[in-house]
Amino acid sequence: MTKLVGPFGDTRDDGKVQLSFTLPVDWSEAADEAARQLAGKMGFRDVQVVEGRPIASGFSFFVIYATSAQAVDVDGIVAPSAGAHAMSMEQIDALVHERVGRKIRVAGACIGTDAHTVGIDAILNMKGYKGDYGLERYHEFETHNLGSQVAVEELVRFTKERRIDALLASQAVTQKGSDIRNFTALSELLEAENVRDNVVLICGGPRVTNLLAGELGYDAGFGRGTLPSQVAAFIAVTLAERLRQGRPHW
Amino acid sequence: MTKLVGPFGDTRDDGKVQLSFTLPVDWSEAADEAARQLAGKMGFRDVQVVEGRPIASGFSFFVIYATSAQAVDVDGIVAPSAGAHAMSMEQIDALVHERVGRKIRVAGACIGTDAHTVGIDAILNMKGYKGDYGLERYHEFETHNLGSQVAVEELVRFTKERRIDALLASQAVTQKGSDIRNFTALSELLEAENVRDNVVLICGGPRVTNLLAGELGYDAGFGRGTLPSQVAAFIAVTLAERLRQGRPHW
Amino acid sequence: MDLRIDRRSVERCRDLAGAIVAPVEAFIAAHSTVSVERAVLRLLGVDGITPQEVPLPNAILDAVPPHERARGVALPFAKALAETGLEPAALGTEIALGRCALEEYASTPEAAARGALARFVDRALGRIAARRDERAAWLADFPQLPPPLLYVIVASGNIYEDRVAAVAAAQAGAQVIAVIRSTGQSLLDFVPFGPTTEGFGGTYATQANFAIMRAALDEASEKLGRYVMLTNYASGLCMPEIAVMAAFERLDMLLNDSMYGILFRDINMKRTFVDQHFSRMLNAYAGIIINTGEDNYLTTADAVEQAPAVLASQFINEEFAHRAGLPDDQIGLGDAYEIDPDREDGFLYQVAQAQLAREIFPDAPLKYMPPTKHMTGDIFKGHLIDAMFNLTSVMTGQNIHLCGMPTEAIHTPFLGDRALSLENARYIMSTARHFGDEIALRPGGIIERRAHDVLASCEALLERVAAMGLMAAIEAALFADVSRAPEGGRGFDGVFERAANYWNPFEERRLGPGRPG
Amino acid sequence: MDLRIDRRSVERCRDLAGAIVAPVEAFIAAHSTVSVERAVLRLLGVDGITPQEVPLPNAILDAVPPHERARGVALPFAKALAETGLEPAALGTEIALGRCALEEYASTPEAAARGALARFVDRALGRIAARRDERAAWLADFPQLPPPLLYVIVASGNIYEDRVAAVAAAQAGAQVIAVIRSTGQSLLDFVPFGPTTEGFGGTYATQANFAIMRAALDEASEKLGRYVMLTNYASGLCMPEIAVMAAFERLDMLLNDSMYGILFRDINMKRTFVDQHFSRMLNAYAGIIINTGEDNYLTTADAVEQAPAVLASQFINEEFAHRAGLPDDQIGLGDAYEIDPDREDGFLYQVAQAQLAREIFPDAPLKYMPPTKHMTGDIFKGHLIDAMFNLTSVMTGQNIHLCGMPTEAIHTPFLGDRALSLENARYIMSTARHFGDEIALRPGGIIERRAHDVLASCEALLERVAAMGLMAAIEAALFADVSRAPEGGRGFDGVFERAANYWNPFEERRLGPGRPG
Ligand code: B12
Ligand code: B12
Ligand SMILES: Cc1ncc(COP(=O)(O)O)c(C=O)c1O
Ligand SMILES: Cc1ncc(COP(=O)(O)O)c(C=O)c1O
Repeated sequence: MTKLVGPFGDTRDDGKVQLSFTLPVDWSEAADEAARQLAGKMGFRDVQVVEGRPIASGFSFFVIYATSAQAVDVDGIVAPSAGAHAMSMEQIDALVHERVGRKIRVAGACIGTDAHTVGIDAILNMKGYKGDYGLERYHEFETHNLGSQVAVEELVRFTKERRIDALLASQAVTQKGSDIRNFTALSELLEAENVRDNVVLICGGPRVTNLLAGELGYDAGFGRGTLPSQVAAFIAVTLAERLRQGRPHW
Repeated sequence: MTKLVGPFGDTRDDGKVQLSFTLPVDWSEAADEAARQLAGKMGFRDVQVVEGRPIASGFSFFVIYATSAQAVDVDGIVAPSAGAHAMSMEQIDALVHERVGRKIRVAGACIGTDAHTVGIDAILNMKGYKGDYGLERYHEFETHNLGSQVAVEELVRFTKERRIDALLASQAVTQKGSDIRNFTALSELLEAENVRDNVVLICGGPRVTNLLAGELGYDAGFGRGTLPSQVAAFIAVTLAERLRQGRPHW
Repeated sequence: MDLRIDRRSVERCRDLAGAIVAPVEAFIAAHSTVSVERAVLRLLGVDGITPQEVPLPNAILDAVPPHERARGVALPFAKALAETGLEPAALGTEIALGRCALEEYASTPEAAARGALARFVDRALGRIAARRDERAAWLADFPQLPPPLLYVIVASGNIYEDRVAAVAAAQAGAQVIAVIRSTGQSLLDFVPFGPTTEGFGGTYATQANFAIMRAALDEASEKLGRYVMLTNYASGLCMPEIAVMAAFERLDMLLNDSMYGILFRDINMKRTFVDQHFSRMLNAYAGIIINTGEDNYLTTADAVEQAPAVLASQFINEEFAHRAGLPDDQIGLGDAYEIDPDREDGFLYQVAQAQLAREIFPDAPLKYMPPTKHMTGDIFKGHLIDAMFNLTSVMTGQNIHLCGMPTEAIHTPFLGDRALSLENARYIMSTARHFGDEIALRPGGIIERRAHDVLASCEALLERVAAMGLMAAIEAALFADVSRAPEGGRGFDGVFERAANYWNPFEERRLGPGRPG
Repeated sequence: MDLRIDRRSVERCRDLAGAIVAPVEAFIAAHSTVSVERAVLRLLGVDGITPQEVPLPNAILDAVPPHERARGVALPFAKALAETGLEPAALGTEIALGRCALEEYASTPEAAARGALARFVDRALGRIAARRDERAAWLADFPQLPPPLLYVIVASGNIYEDRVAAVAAAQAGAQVIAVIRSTGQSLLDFVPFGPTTEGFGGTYATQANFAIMRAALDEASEKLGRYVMLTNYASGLCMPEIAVMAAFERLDMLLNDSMYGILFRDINMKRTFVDQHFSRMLNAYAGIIINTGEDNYLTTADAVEQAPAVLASQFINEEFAHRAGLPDDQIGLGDAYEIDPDREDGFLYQVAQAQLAREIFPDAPLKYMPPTKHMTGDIFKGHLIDAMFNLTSVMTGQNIHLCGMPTEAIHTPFLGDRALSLENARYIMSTARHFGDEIALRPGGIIERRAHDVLASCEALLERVAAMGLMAAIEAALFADVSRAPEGGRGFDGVFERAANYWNPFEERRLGPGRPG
């Protein structure tokens, strides 16, 4: 059973999409027409340039409504959420106590030159996020927040030294792919140091998705709006499962 | 010399485009992913679903930034503006006086069931638009404003009766292509009645472009922001030219 | 906020409105229209269409001999009822199919006829009263959020798509849903029948469509725990009939202006004046809040210049409404945020106008319309203009708040547009919820001076209208720069003088603001 | 608008700030830093890099024997000048290339050294004064539009792309352009050299980049008929050096806070205190308006709770600035619109905070930062939050207005984002231009009470800080919920005690607010 869905304006399957972009040309009626043709080349039909105007010499801005014939099979999309385990702090602590039998050692940091600690702090700090307590508050987690601008070498060293069970890396700056580069550097260094399998490796940040994390070799990825308990649950469940399967660990 | 231009975010040729649309699905991480894949199918790369949220049960709204590889040759685009003749009322009156030698008879209406007269009034009424006087104010135009909701039969009858030189049709409602249908009906009826060549046939409205007008068999089309003097100039110049060429007229 | 307006000037304006409306009311009392008569039939229970798709009320009225029409359709119809013993609906079908001719019963005694009709009149009134009670119960059990009530339109042309859109809007915070009508409907001299799926720029108003939407919104109201209101348009050539349908299907509001059709649809003024009176009488009884259309003045003419005309029209609409029995809390006088966004201090002028209406009509559920005329394809700028409109509304305590759409200049709203628009209103009205309570206006400042000027100019305008008479004033284009002749426009042929013994059983029962006894 | 604040409390806060800053100033007077010394070299005309790409000021300072450093770099450098007869630039190159060693001239008499240096000190001061005069001439010939001055950032990472973006922004109404720095620059203990085209989240601050941008904006200013200001960041480990470069290249403003680097970049507090003093002294002389960074408190901690800390920081920043010789009209104290948009009446709180700063610092060119923390990928909602920010700014008479971007949560601004953002500000500030003048605030209302509470809490906070000392207070996380140790953080190794006979020729000339005589 496939369920193909496409954009919805006011009627099922009308395919209506809004676009806006800047073109590096002076505005004129020909520029409007250029925008229309460009949207046509992008594959849209019924292109309406509803706004076109100069925003600076040599630049024009356009707003377009158009129809797209594209559709996707939503039921065929698997995007397993890493935050699917809905458990309270008490339930998670109990699970760790029962199935792991010791405190889980967690370390988190904002890696590379990224200094955006608010996100990782929201996950780790006592206070937490949106009324959901952070990992420091959990009885069964031993949490290390290494702060901002932490080099991946430093983080891997710490991981080995403290035999960290769950490693959390955060990135907010994404310009020119710097987030991907830093995340990749971390997972590669863990591989190189032969400790990748010892940790539950997690990344996060406003532009992170669980799918992306998978592609980068992480066990999970958490994006905007993540609550600490979702991360805690993922760590607890994953680690308990690994132990049950007798997979290698520190 | 072709000059290919594509969308401009913050760097030449980065191809950055903003999109938004609604999908008829409940929100979930899979819905975000569906939106991402959909934008991919539309031909975009580096698709970032920067916002995805439920807006009602069964509907989610998405904001996306992505890269498009498409570009158009702006210099190759010919979009002749019908409003290109920059003349003052006095100049236009003088041109008519000299080259047409009599008052030009103009009729305008909002056709079909469309009652949006503000646009056509802006062109015809004495008062005009944005400080530019309307055709009624011109000495050399005899202007008939037939108002709103005028059937095309009625308009063609009037045109023949009064031997109208320039016929102006307006449409603001475009839902389900009603504008195109009405404009087409008018030009076809004029053909059928064998009077098409006797008139300078002009259409206008917020979604009209000169190119569209050409496709519909009109002599010119005027869109948003049109000033009366642009229309007056087009009529005067076109009619004078037709008379010079000795083309048939009333 | 207090504008320190001249209260004597306000009183004078009300007196002038009284003087302006009185002669029109005399005209109204002496006339009826085809739509009023068809409304009487609908009230009695006549509905459906002939095989030729002519609505039964039209078919029946057409069957009334012209000389009889001046006495009203009720009497001949009642005579036939008395003789045939049929229910009105069944009788309607018989007549429409030509199996029964009203002339046949011309000799039936009037008393018998009146007697036969009485229970159907009671039934109609009971039916409407029941809807009114239902609404009261809903509102008690599922109270609305505090005003401004967020109001959005649906307009796909297809009632089933509209239903989806309406429920989605309700979930997104809408408290009132309007189903906009198809472009041409107001000029039709009949009401289409059944559910419809084809319309341009809107969806036909039919009783079936009303019912479909009401049912969907009742379900949504229950889920949301707050009553979602439904509204439509009692305007155009079938104003009174729409009012009947709305009363039967528990619509909560109706666009129902005393002059809109005249000015903006070129409907004959005499027709409109008579029709609006009967429909408002019905609305009063049904507990339906009317919305007036002063906002339209601002879309066709300059908003700064038209301000006095807007206020004058509000006074006139109020007076007409009172005369039809509407209490203040059912009179949703209109205004709109239509000043050029590029005008410096335009926001100050808007605040002045909105607050002025608030102070002059303290008990009216003011209807505040969004920016439309100056909206362009720039949806980003448009969203901001809407935000300032939302701010003005919550600051000045408007009641019925039509949410502006960022895509106003482009298309009838998409489902996503409505969500953005509601989010805009919700955000602004929350972040600045009590801002209006926090501030006082500077005496002699721009805002106060503007309000005083508008009131003074309104008084002067009403003086002129009173002096020349309302019909002549409309002809002289004193409202919205539009001129209409007293016998011009559509539907004039449907107006007729009442015979001395004209009979309208509903009018007789004095449908009024009071709940049925 | 008038908040009727307790003026005695304001005075008390100023006194407390004085008491808080005094001991820190004593510390400052007794210390120097590597960056201060490098700034001295730059002032003298040393620039360029070694073949190993080490900036000459760094290379030279590294060449100063540790025990000599405590007397300042000026003396050994002056001795070498006196002996070699070279220009400072040439001498710098010789030293950096190892062709000349400072130790060699240890025995040169101090008087000769000072004498040799004098004309280069004059030259430096003259060069800066010339820039200051140029700015004055520009402003006289090409006056800016009235405040709020619209300020936008460019941040492509490539100075040439930034230049295009800056000129486009100026055309779209921007009056101040900031070139945001690359993510890591503030932690570098040197200033990169030459034009740069590779940065992350920003473009490197280099003197060449400053010059490129200044030239582009001068050209744009001329075409637009109004002077467009340029700004950058005197923060991080090279604060004083950036101030020198900015003074030379006629930047008009600099982000230059007394505590930002400590709290938000984990830079050592002693380093920061010493550096900010010297850089502010320079800014005072160069006529550069400083911008402080209180807005940052609100992005990491709750904006409602942090309000007293913001105000306290403003008092402290003001005090530090005065001590460095900055007049009020060069002290752009910071604040930001960061209250949760979903908080009811949040707008009222924002107005309270903005107006409070306006009343307490009447002569400061207040810098107002846009919403950032609560911006999401919903560019439509974001545009509205920015609109309310714009409204608050124009209502409360803020001066330096950083325009919020609808795409704040997504990417550094696109050219089109900037245009939308400027249009937002222009629209709101025009439509509500004089709204602030029109209104009075209700005594005892939400806004007034909030302002009074914030002031009272600020006074209490300053009391605590004064009691424990500023450095201890920072360690106790009294600001922005962040704790920093007095000897922790980056750059502490670059702080050193001045020897008794420490010499800094520029400090000696008491660079102050006055124009050079
Ligand atoms: C606050 C802020 C700052 C503060 C940071 C203070 C601090 N201590 O963190 C300051 C002012 C210092 C700052 C500086 C800069 N910033 Co900044 N900043 C922001 C801002 C406004 C908010 C970020 C934030 O705190 N969000 C709130 C948190 C709670 O959300 P979050 O990070 O998404 O975290 C959640 C999830 O993503 C997830 N999560 C995050 N990390 C992790 C990790 C794990 C393991 C898990 C499980 C989950 C998880 O959980 C969190 C809770 O739900 C954003 C814009 C925005 N609105 O997003 C810009 C922004 C991120 N900054 C930006 C930039 C460019 C900079 C600067 C480079 C600017 C400059 N040149 O000066 C500097 C560089 C700093 C540096 N070296 O990194 C850009 C990045 C552009 C890009 N996409 O590349 C943004 C998007 C602004 C913009 N549009 O330009 N910034
Ligand atoms: C004012 C207005 C009305 C007024 C019209 C009053 C009147 N007498 O004209 C009233 C309130 C009556 C009205 C009613 C309706 N409206 Co209306 N209305 C508008 C509104 C707000 C402004 C239009 C306007 O006046 N623009 C100003 C003029 C000057 O601009 P313009 O028309 O583009 O004209 C310029 C150029 O286009 C050009 N031009 C125009 N015509 C011509 C002709 C020639 C020959 C030439 C040379 C040039 C020319 O020159 C003009 C000057 O530059 C628009 C939304 C918007 N902001 O655009 C909706 C809008 C046009 N309406 C709309 C709708 C749906 C309706 C209704 C159907 C709603 C309803 N169901 O009740 C009714 C139906 C009326 C009918 N039968 O047509 C939709 C149309 C949707 C679509 N794209 O199909 C719009 C876009 C609103 C919306 N988003 O839903 N409306
Ligand atoms: C008062 C009033 N009635 C009716 C309408 C709807 O128009 P129509 O009568 O054409 O359906 C409007 C439209 O805005 C209105 O303002
Ligand atoms: C006062 C102040 N200085 C400097 C900066 C820039 O940061 P950095 O020092 O990392 O360049 C900011 C950033 O917002 C700031 O507010």
